[in-house]
Amino acid sequence: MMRSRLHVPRPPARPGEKPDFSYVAVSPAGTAARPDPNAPLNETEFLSREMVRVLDDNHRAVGPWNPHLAAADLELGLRHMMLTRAFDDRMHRAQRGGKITFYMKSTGEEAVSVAANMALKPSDMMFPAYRNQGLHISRGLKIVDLMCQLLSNTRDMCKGRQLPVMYHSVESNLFSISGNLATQFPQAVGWAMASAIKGEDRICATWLGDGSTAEADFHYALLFAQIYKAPVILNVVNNQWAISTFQTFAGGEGRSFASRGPGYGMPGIRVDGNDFLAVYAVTQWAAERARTGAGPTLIELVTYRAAPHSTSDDPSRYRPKDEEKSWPLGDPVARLQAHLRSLGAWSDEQEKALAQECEEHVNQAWKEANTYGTLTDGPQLDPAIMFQDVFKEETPSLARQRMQLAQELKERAQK
Amino acid sequence: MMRSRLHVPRPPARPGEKPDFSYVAVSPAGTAARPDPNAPLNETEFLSREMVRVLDDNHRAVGPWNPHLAAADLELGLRHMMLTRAFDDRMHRAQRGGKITFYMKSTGEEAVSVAANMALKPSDMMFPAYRNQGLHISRGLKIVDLMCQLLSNTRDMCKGRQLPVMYHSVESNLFSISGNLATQFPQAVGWAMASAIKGEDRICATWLGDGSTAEADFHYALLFAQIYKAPVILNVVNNQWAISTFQTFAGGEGRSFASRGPGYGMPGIRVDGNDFLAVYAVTQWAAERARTGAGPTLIELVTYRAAPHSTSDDPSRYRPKDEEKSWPLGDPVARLQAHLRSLGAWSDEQEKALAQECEEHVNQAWKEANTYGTLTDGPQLDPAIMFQDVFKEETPSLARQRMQLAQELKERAQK
Amino acid sequence: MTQMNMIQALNSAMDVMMARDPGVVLMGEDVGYFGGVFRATEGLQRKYGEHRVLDSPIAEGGIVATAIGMSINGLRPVAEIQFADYIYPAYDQIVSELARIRYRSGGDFCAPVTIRTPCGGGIRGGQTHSQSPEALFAHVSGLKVVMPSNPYDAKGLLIASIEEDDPVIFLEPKRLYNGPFDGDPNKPAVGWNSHARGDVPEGHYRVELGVADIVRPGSKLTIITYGTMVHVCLAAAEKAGVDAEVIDLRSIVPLDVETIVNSVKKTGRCIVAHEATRFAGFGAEVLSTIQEECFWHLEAPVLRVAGWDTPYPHAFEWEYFPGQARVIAAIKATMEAS
Amino acid sequence: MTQMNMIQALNSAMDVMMARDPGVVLMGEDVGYFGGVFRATEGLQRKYGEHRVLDSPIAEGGIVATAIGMSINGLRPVAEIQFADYIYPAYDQIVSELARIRYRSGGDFCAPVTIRTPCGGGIRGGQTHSQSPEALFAHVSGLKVVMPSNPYDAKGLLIASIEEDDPVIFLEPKRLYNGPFDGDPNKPAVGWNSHARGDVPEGHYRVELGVADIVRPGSKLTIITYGTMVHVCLAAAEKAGVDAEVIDLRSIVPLDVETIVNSVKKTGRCIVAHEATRFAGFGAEVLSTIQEECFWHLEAPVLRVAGWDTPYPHAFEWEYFPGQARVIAAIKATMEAS
Ligand SMILES: Cc1ncc(C[n+]2csc(CCOP(=O)(O)OP(=O)(O)O)c2C)c(N)n1
Ligand SMILES: Cc1ncc(C[n+]2csc(CCOP(=O)(O)OP(=O)(O)O)c2C)c(N)n1
Ligand SMILES: [Mg+2]
Ligand SMILES: [Mg+2]
Repeated sequence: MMRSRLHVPRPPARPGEKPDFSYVAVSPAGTAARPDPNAPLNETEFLSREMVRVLDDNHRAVGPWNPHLAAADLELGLRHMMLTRAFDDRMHRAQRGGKITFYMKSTGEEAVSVAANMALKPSDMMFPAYRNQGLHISRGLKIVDLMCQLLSNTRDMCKGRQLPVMYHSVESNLFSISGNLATQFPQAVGWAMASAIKGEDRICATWLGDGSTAEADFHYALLFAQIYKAPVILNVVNNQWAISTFQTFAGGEGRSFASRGPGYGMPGIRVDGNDFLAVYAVTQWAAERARTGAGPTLIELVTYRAAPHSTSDDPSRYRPKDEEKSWPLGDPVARLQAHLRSLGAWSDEQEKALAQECEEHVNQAWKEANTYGTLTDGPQLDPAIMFQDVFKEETPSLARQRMQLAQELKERAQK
Repeated sequence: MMRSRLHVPRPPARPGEKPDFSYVAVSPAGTAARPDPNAPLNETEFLSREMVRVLDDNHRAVGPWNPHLAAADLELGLRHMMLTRAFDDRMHRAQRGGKITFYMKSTGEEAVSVAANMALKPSDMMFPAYRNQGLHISRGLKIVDLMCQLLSNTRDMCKGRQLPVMYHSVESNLFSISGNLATQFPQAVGWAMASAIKGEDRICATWLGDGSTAEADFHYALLFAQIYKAPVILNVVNNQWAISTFQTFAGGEGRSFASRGPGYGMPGIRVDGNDFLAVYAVTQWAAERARTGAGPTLIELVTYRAAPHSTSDDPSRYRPKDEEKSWPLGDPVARLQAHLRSLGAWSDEQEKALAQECEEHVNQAWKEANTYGTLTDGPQLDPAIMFQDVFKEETPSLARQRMQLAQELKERAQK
Repeated sequence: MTQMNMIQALNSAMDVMMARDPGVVLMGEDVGYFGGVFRATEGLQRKYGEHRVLDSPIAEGGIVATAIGMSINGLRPVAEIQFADYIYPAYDQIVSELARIRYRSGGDFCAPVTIRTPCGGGIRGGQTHSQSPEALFAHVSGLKVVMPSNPYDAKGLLIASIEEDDPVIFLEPKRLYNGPFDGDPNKPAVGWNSHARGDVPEGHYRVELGVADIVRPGSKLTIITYGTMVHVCLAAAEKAGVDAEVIDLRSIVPLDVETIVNSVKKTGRCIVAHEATRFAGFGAEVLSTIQEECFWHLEAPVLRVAGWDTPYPHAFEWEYFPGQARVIAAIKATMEAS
Repeated sequence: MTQMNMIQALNSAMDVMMARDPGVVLMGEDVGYFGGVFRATEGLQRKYGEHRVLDSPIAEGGIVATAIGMSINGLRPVAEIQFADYIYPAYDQIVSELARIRYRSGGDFCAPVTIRTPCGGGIRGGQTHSQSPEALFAHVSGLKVVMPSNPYDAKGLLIASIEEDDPVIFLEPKRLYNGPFDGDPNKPAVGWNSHARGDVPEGHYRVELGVADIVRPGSKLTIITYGTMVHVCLAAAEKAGVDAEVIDLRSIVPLDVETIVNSVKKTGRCIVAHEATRFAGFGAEVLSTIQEECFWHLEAPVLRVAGWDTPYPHAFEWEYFPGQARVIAAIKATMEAS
């Protein structure tokens, strides 16, 4: 097939080659203008090509998108990011040690979740993807509760049914995560449409990965959101990779993912996803649009998946080792630390203390979570729970199957 | 629910109201520049907002998109358009008279198909929608063969299986039409990808309606086409209506459908779909892109569905009567006639003669088609044919069902 | 009581529910201003406004996905898919999401969405306007599946479905919209006005899901069916002159096993009839249940009467459709078997 | 002959076919450079180039749609869907298009597409990495559906599927990729190297679609199954000490009715076992066929052994999975029934 004229996109570098991030168009911090959130589309369109950045090379906040957050807020954001990272590291190790069956880290992408949450109200609804644990942590879910889900134990909010990381929380307005990519995107739009229909002020935000934008649900979401001007924020987390395939295989080669927005009639903003302040600022901008009835906003968060896709993955098979060290947008945690330091609001001691606090918090929670059981040890969920919640009420035929299983297990135990 | 803040798009006019086409942004003929087909996306992007038009108000061909077609070619195009219209009218009446079960006219949209076909090679492949009969006619399918399909008779190319209008032709490179909207769009992309993989020069074109762009398949098509730079032409026939819903319900309110193209990284061109020369010219431009490996092009053909959606439809229930009379882009047949006249290449006598010729052609074909049977009269297909082509070879269980039916019919006949 | 055809009964069900519950919203292609291609939502947008009766883009997957989202936010959406043949673009959202949101969230979230869609043949719709896809939903845990056969049931079942906190796939045999149809396309069409089940209360009432209806009592043979085939089987039983008990399932999920089993234990002979393709159709589940539960009572093999294992062809609609002749042949075979 | 596990056998089938036919192209998520998340396409992009082994966007519907288009243009695409649980976004293109292109075009067009996808549980995949959706394809006229249970069959069936001019849904029980699995998760895993069907010819050979395999002859009871359950049933039959005939269907469509019927007529007793949800599962079709064809030979009701009518839960994988205990209970019930 030497004659093929098909264009096959490639990543800039494969294992053994030198990492090359020259394709990432990085605007200098502070240069992108900040149009009015209600400005006509033509006046916001440049945002889909430039990159909104607030933190400059000296870690100072500059330009019109600077959200002017108080140091205490920045510290809180840092705390949530560091806690997320400590949690990720501990759980990754727990999987490696065989304690949980599966895990997915968000390392390097913590700002995407934590800063966005901080720019929204607790009453706003969220439809997360599986790599948004920063949302759950910054919304105040207890680490031990997250761990119980990972362990499928007696306190698992999912009653042992979901793969690890598929959390939810009714109280914290976090919808149940799906194993099927992108399905949450149009659901979030429907949620937001309902909010508008009821005349309520609550808005909605949702997230998916660069790779997931290829699914039909991404298209449905943009389409319905724009037609009905739903109060929703649509976030694309472009971490450059979808398992082994590079973002060009989702159509990121020619144009940014943000530019899909204007194609459908809504603003698309490209933002430095590792810049806590920039993520905060664009989320705030989009939230204002949603709350004032101006409609949806598509945000592309440019970041890098520093970790393996999941514990089942080995990225050294498909991308250069240490590629993340060349990533031009750095690390969100280190950058926020440096910013706080540049404000004089942060010291090495504070940083060490916070790191230790996070680690202890996580270790403490892990110990507690284990007391509620693991898949193999300790207290166990009653298998009869398997037949609950298929429907609101158990049907006669499910009741029969439940009893059949009980008999099976009784005999199994007798052996 | 008075509090609802949901935005609900509306058509400009409903029955009893005055038609209002002020929303249609019409560029004067000849004003849109014609960039090189291989120009970078930024330099073609304006084409998604302006409107390519060649025929001016005096019916002369003007501007850089003028394809300078010979009068003989124009006459041929007119002939195919007039034949299509005569065919449509006759078949619509045939349905009204109970001779066929269903029909869909393309009245007012003939240029969309006929001009595009003329700008492509016979060896190029086409994946049409159900309102592209101009393609079949201008590709030289026999009218009588189309009618046999409509009649589901003994010469029906579909062997009685498809609803009327779902034609196909292997020899003429016209793929089988689906009742399921939009499915042909990504299939056409796959066809074009295969052409590239095989290193062949044949390109592919496909069509769907404004309403159908809402389907997932529209998204898949744009995505795959751009990722692999498939040699394909993606045509959106924006005839303003999808049964009773106005094009704003497919997202046409803020931006043109053409603007989806640049969002995905490919050029999108808005063209006067009732201007034979303009349709020809943009198709030629897109074909050049495809043949030179520059990739796909999205074309939005701005036109108006002058007829009911189908014979099952009554548009007076949802749009002003005679709305088409206010349509700012006129009628494609009348405009090409006027252009030919302005060239001194057409007379009233010729027009009358051609109209009569078309009518006779259609009437003649209709008579012949009826001799091959109708759903109720004359020669009939053997019902056993129902069990063919489920698989390449009949399975034992299908053979058994075929025999069971034969028995059933034997008994039915004996009564 | 008022005379209603099935369309009017469905319309009345939605009207009643919209009046009672401000959370009930309708959405679908052409359902708003136009009132739906089969007119099921006629007048409702005028009455309840554009914000509760939404015209949707032609994107079945988007319709179901946004309906799910609405339901999570406390609404009770009723989505129309214009033809059951066009429900597949929404299949992922139905099977992977709608059906399992309650389960996967440990009961914390639920998605009370009703999906209405016209199904079945008999209107010369060809292979893309005639399908009966109930089996493709019945196999998916977490979905309820309903198919009424008359206006009274249609309204009562639709009200019950909208009130359900579980998702419901509500299949409407379109050939029955305007009148009962006994399978003979050459007979003059009759309307619902002469049929007992065309008498429909104007207000609120429920027909519970999971309860089959014995539409003809009998002692020698059980015929289990639903949808259009109820009327075909009744006519066939009459013609065959057999003392047959005809059961209209009404609900496919949950299935009323008790009514089925009681009847077959009594009669010892059984036919299962549906319009859908036979192979791996829902008839197989009914037959299997009977075989498992009534084996020792069976005096003859249970037979299936169904559409052929082909698409539904335009020209051969009445050769494909499992009409009276096919049912009568099965009745004879079952009664004569020994 | 070489020792191969199932992944290697599948890889070899694709390798053989790509070498023989330049029209064979592979596509799917992560199948190219990476070689697939289960490594089934490992090395093939290196060998045949980026233009015949295509990494695809994460868009199952787009993958199948473009594969259809390619097949219309003379190629023979083999598309991988990463998990069967993720095939539903492609359901419309499969059911409405792929299955019916030959039919609707009167035989003028055909779409020889093979869709490979890993199915079944046993790898702690939870409710979205464990499904067995064969029934959802079996009911659709125009699709062939295959599920191998060992490396030898996997390769021969995949080659036959790629060579078919009809579309094939090729389901791969992922728990069998690395070795046979008898249903006991606590036993040490065994590889295919000690199994007779791990001996696989290196070159081209076919295992014909529609031909079941009697993997254990017997006279007192027939067990009909496929996929992972073949090994579970073999072990259960052994443990139960019953002279059971075990039939591995291999093809779900076309179904080898003859082999089934002959066996049941001989034994008079039968169990049908699969991993998928029981309700309206494919077991119902098999059971129904047996009941219709072998009624007078049956000495006991045919019983179904299957997954429960719930999603496949992460924590209760081994309570959901129809393991040996469930099969043995059915064997006992069947043998004791009278
Ligand atoms: C519908 C569907 N198809 C395929 C998969 C398998 N899968 C899980 S994650 C993944 C990659 C997603 O990449 P991206 O959207 O970029 O998110 P990231 O992992 O980078 O955060 C794939 C293919 C799935 N879960 N669902
Ligand atoms: C998947 C699918 N959904 C719904 C329909 C029913 N339907 C047939 S035509 C039509 C309107 C299409 O409008 P548009 O795409 O604008 O094409 P036009 O009729 O205007 O040419 C609809 C909703 C269908 N055929 N297929
Ligand atoms: Mg990614
Ligand atoms: Mg239209």
